[in-house]
Amino acid sequence: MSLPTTAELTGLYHRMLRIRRIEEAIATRYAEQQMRCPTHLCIGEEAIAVGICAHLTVADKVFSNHRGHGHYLAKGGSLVGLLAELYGFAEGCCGGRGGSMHLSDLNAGFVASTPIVGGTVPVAAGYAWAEQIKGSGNVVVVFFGDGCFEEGVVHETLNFAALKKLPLVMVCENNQYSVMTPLNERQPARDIYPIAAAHGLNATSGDGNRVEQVHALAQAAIAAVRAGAGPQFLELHTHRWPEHCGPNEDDDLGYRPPGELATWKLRCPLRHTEHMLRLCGVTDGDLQVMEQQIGVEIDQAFAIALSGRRPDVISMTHHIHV
Amino acid sequence: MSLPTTAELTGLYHRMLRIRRIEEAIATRYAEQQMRCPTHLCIGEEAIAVGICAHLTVADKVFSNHRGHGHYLAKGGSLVGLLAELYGFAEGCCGGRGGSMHLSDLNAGFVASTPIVGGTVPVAAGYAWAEQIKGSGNVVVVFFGDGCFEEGVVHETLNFAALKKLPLVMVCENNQYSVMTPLNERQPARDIYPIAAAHGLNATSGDGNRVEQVHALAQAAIAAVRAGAGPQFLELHTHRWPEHCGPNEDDDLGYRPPGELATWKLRCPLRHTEHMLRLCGVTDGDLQVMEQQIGVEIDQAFAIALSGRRPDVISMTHHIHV
Amino acid sequence: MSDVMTLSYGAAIREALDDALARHPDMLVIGEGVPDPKTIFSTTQGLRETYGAGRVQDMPLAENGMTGICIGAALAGMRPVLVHQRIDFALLAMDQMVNNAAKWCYMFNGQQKVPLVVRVIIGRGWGQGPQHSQSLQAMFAQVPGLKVVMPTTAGDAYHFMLNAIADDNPVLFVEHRWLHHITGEVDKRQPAAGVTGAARLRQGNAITIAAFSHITIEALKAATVLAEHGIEADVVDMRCLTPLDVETVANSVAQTGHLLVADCAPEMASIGHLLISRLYQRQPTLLKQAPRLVAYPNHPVPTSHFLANDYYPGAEHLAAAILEILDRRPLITSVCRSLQSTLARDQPDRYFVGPF
Amino acid sequence: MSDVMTLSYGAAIREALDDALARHPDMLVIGEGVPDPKTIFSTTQGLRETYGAGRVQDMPLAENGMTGICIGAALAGMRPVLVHQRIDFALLAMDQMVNNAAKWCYMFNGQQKVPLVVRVIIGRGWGQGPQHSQSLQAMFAQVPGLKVVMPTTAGDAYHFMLNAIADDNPVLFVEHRWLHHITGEVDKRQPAAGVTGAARLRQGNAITIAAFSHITIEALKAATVLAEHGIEADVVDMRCLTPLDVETVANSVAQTGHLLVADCAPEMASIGHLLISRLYQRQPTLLKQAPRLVAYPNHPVPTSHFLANDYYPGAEHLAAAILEILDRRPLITSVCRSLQSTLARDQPDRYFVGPF
Ligand SMILES: Cc1ncc(C[n+]2csc(CCOP(=O)(O)OP(=O)(O)O)c2C)c(N)n1
Ligand SMILES: Cc1ncc(C[n+]2csc(CCOP(=O)(O)OP(=O)(O)O)c2C)c(N)n1
Ligand SMILES: [Mg+2]
Ligand SMILES: [Mg+2]
Repeated sequence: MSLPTTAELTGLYHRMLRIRRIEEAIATRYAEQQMRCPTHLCIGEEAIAVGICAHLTVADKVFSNHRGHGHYLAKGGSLVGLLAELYGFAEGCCGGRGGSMHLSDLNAGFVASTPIVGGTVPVAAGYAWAEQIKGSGNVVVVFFGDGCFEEGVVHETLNFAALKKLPLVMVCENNQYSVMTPLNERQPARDIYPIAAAHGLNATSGDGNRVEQVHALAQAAIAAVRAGAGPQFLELHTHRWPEHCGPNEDDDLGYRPPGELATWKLRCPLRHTEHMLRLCGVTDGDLQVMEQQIGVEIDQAFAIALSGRRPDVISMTHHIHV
Repeated sequence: MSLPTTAELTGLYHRMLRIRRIEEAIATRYAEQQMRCPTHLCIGEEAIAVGICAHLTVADKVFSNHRGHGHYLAKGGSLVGLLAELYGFAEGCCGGRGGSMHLSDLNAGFVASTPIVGGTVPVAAGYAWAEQIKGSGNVVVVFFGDGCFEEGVVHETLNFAALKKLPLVMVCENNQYSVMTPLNERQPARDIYPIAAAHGLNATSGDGNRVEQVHALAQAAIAAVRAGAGPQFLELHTHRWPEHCGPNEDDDLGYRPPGELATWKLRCPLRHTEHMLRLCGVTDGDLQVMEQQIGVEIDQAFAIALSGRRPDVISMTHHIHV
Repeated sequence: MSDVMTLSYGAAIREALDDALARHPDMLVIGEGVPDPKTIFSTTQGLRETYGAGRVQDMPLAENGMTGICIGAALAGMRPVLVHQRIDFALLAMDQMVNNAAKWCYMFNGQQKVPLVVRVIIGRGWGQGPQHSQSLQAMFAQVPGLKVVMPTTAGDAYHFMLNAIADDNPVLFVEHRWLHHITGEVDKRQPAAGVTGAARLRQGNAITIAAFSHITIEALKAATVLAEHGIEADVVDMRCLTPLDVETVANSVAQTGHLLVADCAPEMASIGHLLISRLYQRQPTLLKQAPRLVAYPNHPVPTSHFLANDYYPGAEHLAAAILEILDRRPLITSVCRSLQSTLARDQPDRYFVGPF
Repeated sequence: MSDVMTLSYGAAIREALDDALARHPDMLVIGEGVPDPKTIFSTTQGLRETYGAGRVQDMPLAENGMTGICIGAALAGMRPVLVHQRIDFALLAMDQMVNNAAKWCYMFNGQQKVPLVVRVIIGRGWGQGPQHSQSLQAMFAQVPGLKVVMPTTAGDAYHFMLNAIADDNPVLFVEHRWLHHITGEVDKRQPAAGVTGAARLRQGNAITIAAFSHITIEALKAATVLAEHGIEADVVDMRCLTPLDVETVANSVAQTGHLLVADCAPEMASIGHLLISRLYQRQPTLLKQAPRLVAYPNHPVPTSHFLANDYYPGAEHLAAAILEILDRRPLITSVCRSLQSTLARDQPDRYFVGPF
């Protein structure tokens, strides 16, 4: 595994920090009851989206699920488009029709996220199939969770992807929970990626909280796809910090064993990377500049988003068909 | 692997021969256009049903699919009930409502076959789950094909079976075809059973045309289930001789590579077993007696079935609900 | 606990599950989140504690497989109650619901039975959006062999649930999320036999309102205000989709001569058409005016609350339709004004603050 | 080849696929058996040879996944035509059809489109039985965003297929297996614009028959014999389920004053109710008598041909219903006698000898 350079690592850190601060800002402002939609934050899981998308061009495509903010932002989706979408304004990336759970920014190659679990997985494979038929050379990445892996359609997709040697990277974000249900109530004690391997995909697993590791695994996987080696599967271990859906913490509910969340917080992807960066000579000052830049960007983005326009009621009937 | 005794082998041979002759008789009489339903014969694949069911008690349960005659008969389903069902008579095992593709004989522990591919697989698992909850000690077996393995619901079932350590044996009859489509147009080049193994089932494969091998694999698998070792998966290689659906040969259609069927016919499960029996001292005379007994049974069964009663038209509206 | 109590609809379901678990040793409750701290909007609260993890279970995310598994368990003598937090997720299980559950008894000539209950919840509000707020009940109601019930009141929720669990046939139990918090009287002594068909919730001679699920609440509000103007509506809560109780509506219409059907579904997906069509075929001269169906528009629900607010018809729309049918248009403005809700229209009640 | 030809319905579909493959370089045809020797009842015959294995493909048995995959390909600019040999199998794909295909354009605010055609075939006869002969078209027709077409004639099969493929929206193309062998004129010069809504196949002033798919053939037979008795029926082939052409039926009924709706589906699953209900809401006084819906009974189709024969209404049932509506009961016996088919009722045509 090749390690990222300091410059690369700084870039990765910046993107993770940006996602973290955006999610935190959303959480803070959610209480104002202006973002009136179910919102699944990815705080604690930023390294995966960032580490993977670092290797993608704008022409490569990403698909995601209900927990899509990080994927959307890491792929370069418009921040104002995201926030306006959460507020339900016409300027939202889906005109307000989708909210947090349906995002799209075609300019950035982020095709779609949708909240029916498993729903985008075969769609991503079909998109990859078309890219293959057209010989575009583009790679398609689909992000999904450990819960999602239980859906039959994911396995149908594994078979088709292997059959056609699709230019597809399937990224399973294993955060051990499906809503509040732990893995051991849903799956037997075994890893996920060997199932993909048994289907014929090139499959491996890694620590989803170490961005340099995700970055290296993704580099290999995406290079393999570009070299025509067919579909790749990454199982990346991580943990969600906030509640499943909504802006709050929920450790008081007791569905996570005592100490579990705290342990994962110690393994914070940002803190870990910050530590590495400091070893590489990055200073407090550098990090403060970064924080500040991001803070300004976010404040501005909220300001623009909040000045959005309510969609006309009549527009509700548009686009049922093309 | 422990080999069956001569007496056991003779019994296995007898049951395979009986299924073969019944299927042939159905094929012959199908042309009379009295059995007016889609009929999927299992000629060439008899060893699997017989080798597995040899280890089951009446209290153990079997589920099957569109190609269910062999499973039904091997589990002890009523022959007259089967034939009357094919003719659409009231005495049919489902009162004529199901025809060849829906069979049931609860007295024999053959719960159901249905023709939506994959349809009975989770149902069998659910049945096994109930047996487990009730602590009955019964084993549930479900037969399905290589094509069926492509359906997502089978993989959902693998996960649940492994999670709950169900008393379930999943038997994949890999005859390399789904209707006329060969495996390589549907699945990548890899075995099927390792996927089940990756899910956490005890999985293995074997020659489905050698009844002694099926018998031995089944013995181990079913003993393991009875010992509480959880679900077992067997991928058994075999080949269908007649057309997918209907009474005829169809090698002229050219969807099988030239010589493929002929090679598989050389590996006929009956011929192979006959050879072994002869080595054990079974004589021409013994085999002729067997043939004759079976012939008489079949002729009688057809005669009884054909004297069946047309179901009353009004009965069509019955049993929509219990 | 007394036999008569005031409970929310959600609590009435919980009570029914509790009583049924006590009554039927073979009953199971299973679904994503059933035993989690949120307990399906509190409808399964405490059940795991009382009846154990063996009978009250979570499950993998595999709607079709789990439906098949519950069918198998039902065939083997269990009584599973399978829960989907949204009816949208039941689309993944259409194969097992329609090909197997609905037909098993028929296909096997009455020799086998599937005592399965599937609970599904229609989502609404707080940006549930296109994939989490569909009203698919009519899709299931057109399947021979499936029973579909959709009670509106807490009392009915209790008794219909008990009946569904005791039923040896597959029953789809449709809940509207916005009913969960509404309270009503639950009288446990009510005989089970009485819980079928439609129910007249209010008597009147001016017009019949045949309403389905949550919009029945809106119909009652409209009827109350219309009554202040001397217009007495006969409000029929349809409650069961299969069999659909055309008889009760026909009897009511015979008195009123006018019909408004109100449904919680897009117009093109409304079972109201079945009701209207069967009535028309039965007796084309009963009505003095054309019947009206008030339902949702024929497109998905957009997430933005600025739009979704106008997606759902409320009491004021029903009242306006009634005043049009009765040719009392001048009243529309004042009646609708008094019916307008001050509550944000994407929140079911004043205590609701998201995110669900 | 000439622009006007006589083709069977199945051959017309093949011809349309052929012409469309030539016209649209991004079109794909995919389905179980598409390139096998039986070529989906000959409807895909020769296509692989002409257009190559890349564009005419078989597929794994994975209806939901393959639907999602075709949606993805469509989003990326392909035009997939996905084929299911039975509409029953499409139940496995309900999730992708309803949650994704139907809503994608709407959910993403018109920024993306899904030019997907899904062909499904309604099975009948020769013991297809409960799981292979369902009539589920109304289930799909109630989904906003899905277009559902169900042409009856060979000419329409050709043009509707071309239109469906050219359409940038998802279209469900419903074929009835018993139409495949029926021949008709295919005129390729017909303008594409004309191929929408319902079509009047026969003019008459005594009664309107609004018929769906294969039962339109039976309606025409009934109309022919009734004409011998001076009863001229106006036969409307409904052809499209969404949008449903109520206008054409209303115009016809305005002339005839009587309505028989005939559908290939169980009564409780018939889109005929939508038609009748919308007509009633629109104009309650058009009809002189109650309308009638002739459809299948509300249970699965049993396999036994002794039973299935009586499951399906034919021309004689339609004629009898018409004579009842028109109060000409004395004619029923003789009309029905002349309509009775000598063909076994589980065989679509005389050349059919099973097993499909
Ligand atoms: C088909 C379907 N079933 C259930 C749900 C409800 N649901 C939404 S998110 C979720 C958990 C998914 O878990 P996972 O895939 O691990 O993703 P995570 O939330 O952990 O990131 C569930 C069950 C759904 N949206 N779709
Ligand atoms: C869900 C579904 N899709 C398609 C079919 C049509 N079909 C019937 S049998 C069959 C082939 C199944 O192949 P396999 O599982 O290998 O069993 P085999 O016939 O080879 O024994 C197909 C595709 C079906 N019955 N159900
Ligand atoms: Mg998870
Ligand atoms: Mg096979």
